[in-house]
Amino acid sequence: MDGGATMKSVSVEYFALFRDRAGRSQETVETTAEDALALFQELEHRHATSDPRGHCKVAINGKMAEWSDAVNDGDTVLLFPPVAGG
Amino acid sequence: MDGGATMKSVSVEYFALFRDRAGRSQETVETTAEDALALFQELEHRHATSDPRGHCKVAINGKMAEWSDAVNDGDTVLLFPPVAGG
Amino acid sequence: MSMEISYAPIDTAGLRREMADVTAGGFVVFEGWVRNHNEGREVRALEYEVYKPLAISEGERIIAEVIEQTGAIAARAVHREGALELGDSAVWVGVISAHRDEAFRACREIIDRIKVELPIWKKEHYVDGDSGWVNCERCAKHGHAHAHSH
Amino acid sequence: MSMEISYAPIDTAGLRREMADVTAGGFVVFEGWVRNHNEGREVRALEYEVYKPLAISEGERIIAEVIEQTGAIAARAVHREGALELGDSAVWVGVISAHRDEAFRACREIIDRIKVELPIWKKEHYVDGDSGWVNCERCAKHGHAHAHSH
Repeated sequence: MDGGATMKSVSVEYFALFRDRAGRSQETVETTAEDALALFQELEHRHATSDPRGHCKVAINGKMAEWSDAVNDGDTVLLFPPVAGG
Repeated sequence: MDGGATMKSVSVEYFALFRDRAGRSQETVETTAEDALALFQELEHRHATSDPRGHCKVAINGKMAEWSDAVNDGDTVLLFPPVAGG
Repeated sequence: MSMEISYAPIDTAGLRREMADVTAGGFVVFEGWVRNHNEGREVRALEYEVYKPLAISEGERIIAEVIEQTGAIAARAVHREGALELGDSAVWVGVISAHRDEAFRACREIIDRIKVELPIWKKEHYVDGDSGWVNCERCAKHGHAHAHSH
Repeated sequence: MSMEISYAPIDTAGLRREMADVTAGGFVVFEGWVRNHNEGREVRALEYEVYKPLAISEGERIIAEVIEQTGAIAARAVHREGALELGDSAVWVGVISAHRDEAFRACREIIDRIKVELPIWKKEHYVDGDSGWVNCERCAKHGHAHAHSH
Protein backbone atom coordinates (compact mmCIF):
# COMPACT_ATOMS: atom_id res chain seq x y z
CA MET A 1 0.00 0.00 0.00
CA ASP A 2 1.34 3.41 -0.91
CA GLY A 3 -2.06 5.16 -0.80
CA GLY A 4 -0.58 7.98 1.26
CA ALA A 5 1.59 9.10 -1.63
CA THR A 6 -1.03 8.83 -4.38
CA MET A 7 -1.63 12.14 -6.19
CA LYS A 8 -5.32 13.10 -6.17
CA SER A 9 -7.26 15.86 -7.85
CA VAL A 10 -9.65 17.60 -5.46
CA SER A 11 -12.04 20.51 -5.95
CA VAL A 12 -11.82 22.94 -3.03
CA GLU A 13 -14.42 25.63 -2.28
CA TYR A 14 -13.82 28.58 0.06
CA PHE A 15 -16.55 30.45 1.94
CA ALA A 16 -16.89 33.85 3.62
CA LEU A 17 -13.60 34.90 5.27
CA PHE A 18 -11.74 32.03 3.65
CA ARG A 19 -12.92 33.15 0.20
CA ASP A 20 -11.86 36.72 0.94
CA ARG A 21 -8.41 35.54 2.05
CA ALA A 22 -7.93 33.04 -0.76
CA GLY A 23 -9.10 35.57 -3.35
CA ARG A 24 -11.14 32.85 -5.01
CA SER A 25 -14.23 30.77 -4.27
CA GLN A 26 -13.05 27.56 -5.93
CA GLU A 27 -9.92 25.87 -7.22
CA THR A 28 -8.78 22.39 -8.19
CA VAL A 29 -5.73 21.18 -6.30
CA GLU A 30 -3.42 18.25 -6.80
CA THR A 31 -2.65 16.75 -3.42
CA THR A 32 -1.37 13.69 -1.58
CA ALA A 33 -3.24 14.66 1.62
CA GLU A 34 -4.95 11.64 3.13
CA ASP A 35 -7.57 13.44 5.20
CA ALA A 36 -9.40 16.78 5.32
CA LEU A 37 -7.09 18.11 8.03
CA ALA A 38 -3.97 17.46 5.98
CA LEU A 39 -5.57 19.10 2.94
CA PHE A 40 -6.62 22.13 5.02
CA GLN A 41 -3.10 22.55 6.37
CA GLU A 42 -1.58 22.19 2.90
CA LEU A 43 -3.78 25.15 1.87
CA GLU A 44 -2.76 27.42 4.77
CA HIS A 45 -1.31 29.94 2.27
CA ARG A 46 -4.88 30.44 1.03
CA HIS A 47 -7.00 30.68 4.20
CA ALA A 48 -4.27 31.72 6.67
CA THR A 49 -5.44 29.42 9.47
CA SER A 50 -3.14 26.86 11.00
CA ASP A 51 -5.62 24.60 12.81
CA PRO A 52 -9.32 24.41 11.95
CA ARG A 53 -10.34 21.94 14.66
CA GLY A 54 -13.00 23.13 17.07
CA HIS A 55 -14.08 26.24 15.19
CA CYS A 56 -14.04 25.58 11.42
CA LYS A 57 -16.10 22.97 9.63
CA VAL A 58 -15.62 20.88 6.50
CA ALA A 59 -18.01 19.20 4.09
CA ILE A 60 -17.07 16.53 1.58
CA ASN A 61 -19.24 15.77 -1.45
CA GLY A 62 -22.23 17.64 -0.09
CA LYS A 63 -22.21 16.22 3.44
CA MET A 64 -20.82 17.59 6.69
CA ALA A 65 -17.59 15.71 7.46
CA GLU A 66 -14.93 15.29 10.14
CA TRP A 67 -11.41 16.67 9.79
CA SER A 68 -10.16 13.09 10.07
CA ASP A 69 -12.29 11.92 7.11
CA ALA A 70 -10.43 10.66 4.03
CA VAL A 71 -10.08 12.79 0.92
CA ASN A 72 -10.28 10.88 -2.35
CA ASP A 73 -9.56 11.65 -5.97
CA GLY A 74 -12.45 13.62 -7.49
CA ASP A 75 -13.88 14.78 -4.15
CA THR A 76 -15.34 18.24 -3.62
CA VAL A 77 -14.21 19.70 -0.29
CA LEU A 78 -15.94 22.76 1.21
CA LEU A 79 -13.96 24.78 3.77
CA PHE A 80 -16.15 26.68 6.26
CA PRO A 81 -14.74 29.35 8.59
CA PRO A 82 -16.49 29.78 11.98
CA VAL A 83 -20.22 30.17 11.44
CA ALA A 84 -22.42 32.97 12.81
CA GLY A 85 -26.08 32.45 12.06
CA GLY A 86 -29.00 34.27 13.67
CA MET B 1 -61.88 47.12 72.70
CA ASP B 2 -64.78 45.09 71.47
CA GLY B 3 -63.96 45.50 67.75
CA GLY B 4 -64.51 41.78 67.16
CA ALA B 5 -68.21 42.12 67.89
CA THR B 6 -68.84 45.35 65.98
CA MET B 7 -71.46 44.97 63.25
CA LYS B 8 -70.12 46.12 59.86
CA SER B 9 -71.72 46.56 56.47
CA VAL B 10 -69.59 45.07 53.65
CA SER B 11 -70.18 44.84 49.91
CA VAL B 12 -69.25 41.36 48.61
CA GLU B 13 -68.70 40.54 44.93
CA TYR B 14 -68.66 36.99 43.54
CA PHE B 15 -66.82 35.93 40.37
CA ALA B 16 -67.02 33.01 37.93
CA LEU B 17 -67.88 29.75 39.77
CA PHE B 18 -68.63 31.64 42.99
CA ARG B 19 -71.14 33.85 41.16
CA ASP B 20 -72.77 30.80 39.58
CA ARG B 21 -73.08 29.12 42.98
CA ALA B 22 -74.22 32.24 44.85
CA GLY B 23 -76.75 33.05 42.14
CA ARG B 24 -75.72 36.70 42.35
CA SER B 25 -72.68 38.82 41.52
CA GLN B 26 -72.97 41.23 44.44
CA GLU B 27 -74.63 41.62 47.80
CA THR B 28 -74.28 43.75 50.92
CA VAL B 29 -73.79 41.74 54.09
CA GLU B 30 -73.91 42.69 57.76
CA THR B 31 -71.07 40.92 59.53
CA THR B 32 -68.92 40.85 62.64
CA ALA B 33 -66.10 39.01 60.79
CA GLU B 34 -62.73 40.53 61.64
CA ASP B 35 -60.79 39.34 58.62
CA ALA B 36 -61.39 38.19 55.05
CA LEU B 37 -61.11 34.52 56.00
CA ALA B 38 -63.85 34.82 58.63
CA LEU B 39 -66.08 36.66 56.17
CA PHE B 40 -65.46 34.00 53.49
CA GLN B 41 -66.36 31.22 55.89
CA GLU B 42 -69.48 33.05 57.03
CA LEU B 43 -70.57 33.04 53.37
CA GLU B 44 -69.99 29.33 52.76
CA HIS B 45 -73.73 28.87 52.01
CA ARG B 46 -73.13 31.10 48.95
CA HIS B 47 -69.87 29.83 47.42
CA ALA B 48 -69.87 26.30 48.89
CA THR B 49 -66.16 26.28 49.71
CA SER B 50 -64.93 25.66 53.24
CA ASP B 51 -61.35 26.90 53.03
CA PRO B 52 -60.10 29.34 50.37
CA ARG B 53 -56.46 29.41 51.44
CA GLY B 54 -53.93 28.35 48.80
CA HIS B 55 -56.26 28.31 45.80
CA CYS B 56 -58.76 31.20 46.07
CA LYS B 57 -57.85 34.89 46.19
CA VAL B 58 -59.42 37.95 47.76
CA ALA B 59 -59.26 41.66 46.97
CA ILE B 60 -60.32 44.44 49.31
CA ASN B 61 -61.17 47.92 48.04
CA GLY B 62 -59.59 47.32 44.65
CA LYS B 63 -56.31 45.76 45.84
CA MET B 64 -55.23 42.14 46.13
CA ALA B 65 -55.35 41.20 49.83
CA GLU B 66 -54.45 38.41 52.23
CA TRP B 67 -57.05 36.19 53.88
CA SER B 68 -55.78 37.51 57.22
CA ASP B 69 -56.40 41.14 56.25
CA ALA B 70 -58.97 43.06 58.30
CA VAL B 71 -62.44 43.75 56.95
CA ASN B 72 -63.85 47.15 57.89
CA ASP B 73 -67.24 48.78 57.69
CA GLY B 74 -67.89 50.02 54.16
CA ASP B 75 -65.28 47.80 52.50
CA THR B 76 -65.79 46.12 49.13
CA VAL B 77 -64.58 42.51 49.18
CA LEU B 78 -64.06 40.55 45.94
CA LEU B 79 -64.08 36.76 46.21
CA PHE B 80 -62.05 35.01 43.47
CA PRO B 81 -62.29 31.26 42.86
CA PRO B 82 -59.13 29.54 41.47
CA VAL B 83 -57.91 31.44 38.43
CA ALA B 84 -57.13 29.95 35.00
CA GLY B 85 -55.66 32.47 32.62
CA GLY B 86 -53.93 31.69 29.35
CA MET C 1 -49.54 50.27 28.97
CA SER C 2 -47.86 46.85 28.99
CA MET C 3 -50.92 44.72 29.97
CA GLU C 4 -54.12 44.75 27.97
CA ILE C 5 -57.44 42.90 28.14
CA SER C 6 -59.22 42.62 24.80
CA TYR C 7 -62.70 41.53 23.70
CA ALA C 8 -61.49 41.66 20.09
CA PRO C 9 -59.10 39.15 18.48
CA ILE C 10 -55.46 39.91 19.27
CA ASP C 11 -53.72 41.86 16.49
CA THR C 12 -50.46 39.90 16.64
CA ALA C 13 -48.92 41.58 13.59
CA GLY C 14 -49.70 45.04 14.98
CA LEU C 15 -48.19 44.17 18.36
CA ARG C 16 -45.02 42.90 16.67
CA ARG C 17 -44.68 46.16 14.72
CA GLU C 18 -45.17 48.21 17.87
CA MET C 19 -42.33 46.37 19.65
CA ALA C 20 -39.77 47.21 16.94
CA ASP C 21 -36.58 48.61 18.51
CA VAL C 22 -33.16 48.82 16.84
CA THR C 23 -31.41 48.23 20.15
CA ALA C 24 -33.08 44.81 20.47
CA GLY C 25 -31.47 41.67 19.04
CA GLY C 26 -34.00 39.13 20.30
CA PHE C 27 -37.80 38.97 20.21
CA VAL C 28 -39.66 36.08 21.85
CA VAL C 29 -43.42 35.60 21.65
CA PHE C 30 -45.70 33.16 23.41
CA GLU C 31 -49.28 32.63 22.28
CA GLY C 32 -51.80 30.41 24.03
CA TRP C 33 -54.26 28.95 21.52
CA VAL C 34 -57.69 27.47 22.18
CA ARG C 35 -57.27 23.79 21.40
CA ASN C 36 -59.87 21.16 20.71
CA HIS C 37 -59.22 19.05 23.79
CA ASN C 38 -58.28 19.39 27.44
CA GLU C 39 -57.79 16.69 30.05
CA GLY C 40 -59.33 14.05 27.85
CA ARG C 41 -62.44 16.02 26.87
CA GLU C 42 -63.33 17.43 23.45
CA VAL C 43 -63.61 21.20 23.64
CA ARG C 44 -66.00 23.12 21.36
CA ALA C 45 -65.41 26.71 22.55
CA LEU C 46 -64.53 28.63 25.67
CA GLU C 47 -65.06 31.90 27.43
CA TYR C 48 -62.91 33.98 29.70
CA GLU C 49 -64.20 36.08 32.54
CA VAL C 50 -61.76 38.79 33.59
CA TYR C 51 -61.84 41.21 36.49
CA LYS C 52 -60.27 43.91 34.40
CA PRO C 53 -59.07 46.54 36.90
CA LEU C 54 -56.95 44.04 38.83
CA ALA C 55 -55.99 41.90 35.83
CA ILE C 56 -54.44 45.00 34.30
CA SER C 57 -52.73 46.34 37.42
CA GLU C 58 -51.41 42.92 38.46
CA GLY C 59 -50.28 42.21 34.90
CA GLU C 60 -48.38 45.50 34.74
CA ARG C 61 -46.74 44.71 38.08
CA ILE C 62 -45.67 41.23 36.90
CA ILE C 63 -44.24 42.61 33.65
CA ALA C 64 -42.30 45.35 35.47
CA GLU C 65 -40.90 42.84 37.98
CA VAL C 66 -39.84 40.37 35.30
CA ILE C 67 -38.16 43.08 33.20
CA GLU C 68 -36.27 44.16 36.31
CA GLN C 69 -35.25 40.56 37.13
CA THR C 70 -34.18 39.51 33.64
CA GLY C 71 -32.79 42.69 32.14
CA ALA C 72 -35.09 42.46 29.11
CA ILE C 73 -35.72 45.75 27.30
CA ALA C 74 -39.53 45.67 27.19
CA ALA C 75 -42.51 43.32 27.35
CA ARG C 76 -46.22 43.43 26.55
CA ALA C 77 -49.09 41.06 27.15
CA VAL C 78 -52.67 40.87 25.90
CA HIS C 79 -55.33 38.51 27.27
CA ARG C 80 -58.71 37.89 25.70
CA GLU C 81 -62.04 38.28 27.49
CA GLY C 82 -65.42 36.86 26.45
CA ALA C 83 -66.21 34.09 23.95
CA LEU C 84 -63.39 32.39 22.02
CA GLU C 85 -63.39 29.78 19.28
CA LEU C 86 -61.02 26.91 18.56
CA GLY C 87 -57.70 28.20 17.24
CA ASP C 88 -58.14 31.70 18.69
CA SER C 89 -55.19 33.23 20.46
CA ALA C 90 -56.26 33.56 24.12
CA VAL C 91 -53.09 35.25 25.31
CA TRP C 92 -50.07 36.89 23.67
CA VAL C 93 -46.82 37.75 25.47
CA GLY C 94 -43.97 39.48 23.61
CA VAL C 95 -40.54 40.39 24.97
CA ILE C 96 -37.57 42.16 23.38
CA SER C 97 -34.03 42.10 24.72
CA ALA C 98 -30.45 42.71 23.66
CA HIS C 99 -29.69 38.96 23.60
CA ARG C 100 -32.02 36.01 23.33
CA ASP C 101 -31.53 34.52 26.78
CA GLU C 102 -33.24 37.37 28.63
CA ALA C 103 -36.17 37.37 26.21
CA PHE C 104 -36.76 33.62 26.55
CA ARG C 105 -36.57 33.74 30.34
CA ALA C 106 -38.77 36.82 30.66
CA CYS C 107 -41.45 35.53 28.26
CA ARG C 108 -41.67 32.22 30.10
CA GLU C 109 -41.83 33.87 33.51
CA ILE C 110 -44.53 36.34 32.43
CA ILE C 111 -46.85 33.70 30.97
CA ASP C 112 -46.29 31.39 33.97
CA ARG C 113 -47.29 34.20 36.33
CA ILE C 114 -50.21 35.44 34.19
CA LYS C 115 -51.73 31.97 34.38
CA VAL C 116 -51.73 31.79 38.16
CA GLU C 117 -51.83 35.37 39.44
CA LEU C 118 -54.35 37.32 37.36
CA PRO C 119 -58.08 37.29 38.17
CA ILE C 120 -59.06 35.46 34.97
CA TRP C 121 -61.36 32.44 34.78
CA LYS C 122 -61.85 30.03 31.92
CA LYS C 123 -65.08 28.17 31.21
CA GLU C 124 -64.82 25.33 28.73
CA HIS C 125 -67.75 24.24 26.56
CA TYR C 126 -67.46 20.59 25.57
CA VAL C 127 -68.62 18.82 22.43
CA ASP C 128 -70.95 16.68 24.59
CA GLY C 129 -72.91 19.80 25.63
CA ASP C 130 -71.40 19.98 29.13
CA SER C 131 -69.42 22.97 30.35
CA GLY C 132 -67.29 23.80 33.36
CA TRP C 133 -64.97 26.29 35.00
CA VAL C 134 -61.36 25.12 34.67
CA ASN C 135 -59.22 24.62 37.80
CA CYS C 136 -62.19 24.61 40.17
CA GLU C 137 -61.72 21.06 41.38
CA ARG C 138 -60.22 22.29 44.63
CA CYS C 139 -62.92 24.80 45.47
CA ALA C 140 -65.67 22.23 45.09
CA LYS C 141 -67.07 20.98 48.34
CA HIS C 142 -70.07 18.98 47.21
CA GLY C 143 -68.35 16.08 45.51
CA HIS C 144 -68.52 17.20 41.87
CA ALA C 145 -65.52 18.81 40.26
CA HIS C 146 -67.18 21.29 37.92
CA ALA C 147 -70.26 23.45 37.96
CA HIS C 148 -71.79 21.38 35.21
CA SER C 149 -74.70 22.73 33.26
CA HIS C 150 -76.42 20.42 30.80
CA MET D 1 -40.09 21.76 4.44
CA SER D 2 -39.26 22.94 7.96
CA MET D 3 -36.05 24.92 7.17
CA GLU D 4 -36.01 27.74 4.65
CA ILE D 5 -33.39 30.24 3.47
CA SER D 6 -34.87 33.47 2.12
CA TYR D 7 -33.50 36.47 0.22
CA ALA D 8 -36.81 38.27 0.79
CA PRO D 9 -38.00 39.66 4.15
CA ILE D 10 -39.54 37.01 6.37
CA ASP D 11 -43.34 36.93 6.19
CA THR D 12 -43.91 36.43 9.92
CA ALA D 13 -47.70 36.80 9.73
CA GLY D 14 -47.90 34.24 6.93
CA LEU D 15 -45.73 31.76 8.83
CA ARG D 16 -47.91 32.16 11.91
CA ARG D 17 -51.05 31.43 9.85
CA GLU D 18 -49.45 28.35 8.32
CA MET D 19 -48.66 26.91 11.76
CA ALA D 20 -52.29 27.04 12.91
CA ASP D 21 -53.34 23.70 14.44
CA VAL D 22 -56.34 23.10 16.71
CA THR D 23 -54.46 20.39 18.61
CA ALA D 24 -51.82 22.95 19.70
CA GLY D 25 -52.19 24.96 22.89
CA GLY D 26 -48.85 26.77 22.81
CA PHE D 27 -46.97 28.67 20.10
CA VAL D 28 -43.52 30.11 20.77
CA VAL D 29 -41.61 32.27 18.30
CA PHE D 30 -38.07 33.57 18.37
CA GLU D 31 -36.92 36.29 16.00
CA GLY D 32 -33.36 37.57 15.75
CA TRP D 33 -33.36 41.26 14.75
CA VAL D 34 -30.50 43.26 13.26
CA ARG D 35 -29.57 45.71 15.99
CA ASN D 36 -27.60 48.90 15.78
CA HIS D 37 -24.65 47.75 17.89
CA ASN D 38 -22.57 44.65 18.58
CA GLU D 39 -19.64 44.21 20.92
CA GLY D 40 -19.27 47.94 21.43
CA ARG D 41 -19.39 48.92 17.74
CA GLU D 42 -22.13 50.81 15.92
CA VAL D 43 -23.61 48.64 13.18
CA ARG D 44 -25.03 50.18 10.00
CA ALA D 45 -26.11 47.06 8.10
CA LEU D 46 -25.14 43.44 7.65
CA GLU D 47 -25.09 40.62 5.18
CA TYR D 48 -25.44 36.87 5.51
CA GLU D 49 -23.68 34.39 3.30
CA VAL D 50 -25.36 30.98 3.36
CA TYR D 51 -24.30 27.68 1.85
CA LYS D 52 -27.86 26.80 1.08
CA PRO D 53 -27.83 23.04 0.37
CA LEU D 54 -26.27 22.19 3.73
CA ALA D 55 -27.95 25.00 5.69
CA ILE D 56 -31.29 23.51 4.66
CA SER D 57 -30.42 19.84 5.22
CA GLU D 58 -28.71 20.50 8.56
CA GLY D 59 -31.56 22.79 9.64
CA GLU D 60 -34.13 20.10 8.83
CA ARG D 61 -32.08 17.56 10.78
CA ILE D 62 -31.87 19.86 13.83
CA ILE D 63 -35.62 20.56 13.76
CA ALA D 64 -36.47 16.85 13.47
CA GLU D 65 -34.12 15.99 16.35
CA VAL D 66 -35.48 18.71 18.62
CA ILE D 67 -39.12 17.77 17.92
CA GLU D 68 -38.23 14.19 18.79
CA GLN D 69 -36.43 15.23 22.01
CA THR D 70 -39.06 17.67 23.28
CA GLY D 71 -42.34 16.20 22.07
CA ALA D 72 -43.33 19.45 20.34
CA ILE D 73 -45.92 19.04 17.55
CA ALA D 74 -44.10 20.93 14.78
CA ALA D 75 -41.44 23.58 14.17
CA ARG D 76 -40.29 25.78 11.29
CA ALA D 77 -37.34 28.08 10.80
CA VAL D 78 -36.43 30.70 8.21
CA HIS D 79 -33.02 32.39 7.92
CA ARG D 80 -32.26 35.38 5.73
CA GLU D 81 -29.50 35.49 3.12
CA GLY D 82 -27.97 38.60 1.52
CA ALA D 83 -28.13 42.23 2.63
CA LEU D 84 -30.14 43.19 5.73
CA GLU D 85 -30.93 46.53 7.32
CA LEU D 86 -31.30 47.56 10.95
CA GLY D 87 -34.49 46.16 12.45
CA ASP D 88 -34.84 43.37 9.88
CA SER D 89 -35.66 39.92 11.13
CA ALA D 90 -32.60 37.78 10.35
CA VAL D 91 -34.04 34.53 11.63
CA TRP D 92 -37.50 33.28 12.64
CA VAL D 93 -38.14 30.07 14.60
CA GLY D 94 -41.70 28.98 15.42
CA VAL D 95 -42.78 25.95 17.43
CA ILE D 96 -46.23 24.61 18.33
CA SER D 97 -46.93 22.09 21.09
CA ALA D 98 -49.75 20.79 23.24
CA HIS D 99 -48.43 22.64 26.31
CA ARG D 100 -46.12 25.61 26.56
CA ASP D 101 -43.11 23.93 28.15
CA GLU D 102 -42.23 21.83 25.09
CA ALA D 103 -42.59 24.82 22.75
CA PHE D 104 -40.32 27.03 24.86
CA ARG D 105 -37.66 24.33 25.17
CA ALA D 106 -37.77 23.36 21.50
CA CYS D 107 -37.66 26.96 20.23
CA ARG D 108 -34.64 27.75 22.41
CA GLU D 109 -32.80 24.59 21.39
CA ILE D 110 -33.44 25.14 17.67
CA ILE D 111 -32.16 28.73 17.65
CA ASP D 112 -29.15 27.78 19.80
CA ARG D 113 -28.21 25.06 17.32
CA ILE D 114 -28.96 27.12 14.19
CA LYS D 115 -26.48 29.72 15.41
CA VAL D 116 -23.59 27.30 15.75
CA GLU D 117 -24.27 24.42 13.38
CA LEU D 118 -25.50 25.85 10.06
CA PRO D 119 -23.06 27.06 7.37
CA ILE D 120 -24.09 30.71 7.67
CA TRP D 121 -21.70 33.65 7.98
CA LYS D 122 -22.45 37.19 9.07
CA LYS D 123 -20.55 40.24 7.89
CA GLU D 124 -21.18 43.41 9.84
CA HIS D 125 -20.86 46.86 8.27
CA TYR D 126 -20.03 49.49 10.87
CA VAL D 127 -20.96 53.15 11.02
CA ASP D 128 -17.24 54.04 10.87
CA GLY D 129 -16.96 52.45 7.40
CA ASP D 130 -15.20 49.30 8.60
CA SER D 131 -16.65 45.82 8.13
CA GLY D 132 -15.85 42.33 9.32
CA TRP D 133 -16.93 38.71 9.48
CA VAL D 134 -18.37 37.91 12.90
CA ASN D 135 -16.87 35.09 15.02
CA CYS D 136 -13.66 34.89 12.98
CA GLU D 137 -11.35 35.90 15.78
CA ARG D 138 -10.25 32.32 16.26
CA CYS D 139 -9.49 31.57 12.65
CA ALA D 140 -7.26 34.62 12.31
CA LYS D 141 -3.60 33.77 12.28
CA HIS D 142 -2.00 37.03 11.34
CA GLY D 143 -2.69 39.10 14.44
CA HIS D 144 -5.82 40.97 13.35
CA ALA D 145 -9.22 39.76 14.39
CA HIS D 146 -11.33 40.66 11.36
CA ALA D 147 -10.82 40.82 7.64
CA HIS D 148 -11.14 44.57 7.68
CA SER D 149 -11.83 46.46 4.51
CA HIS D 150 -11.87 50.23 4.61
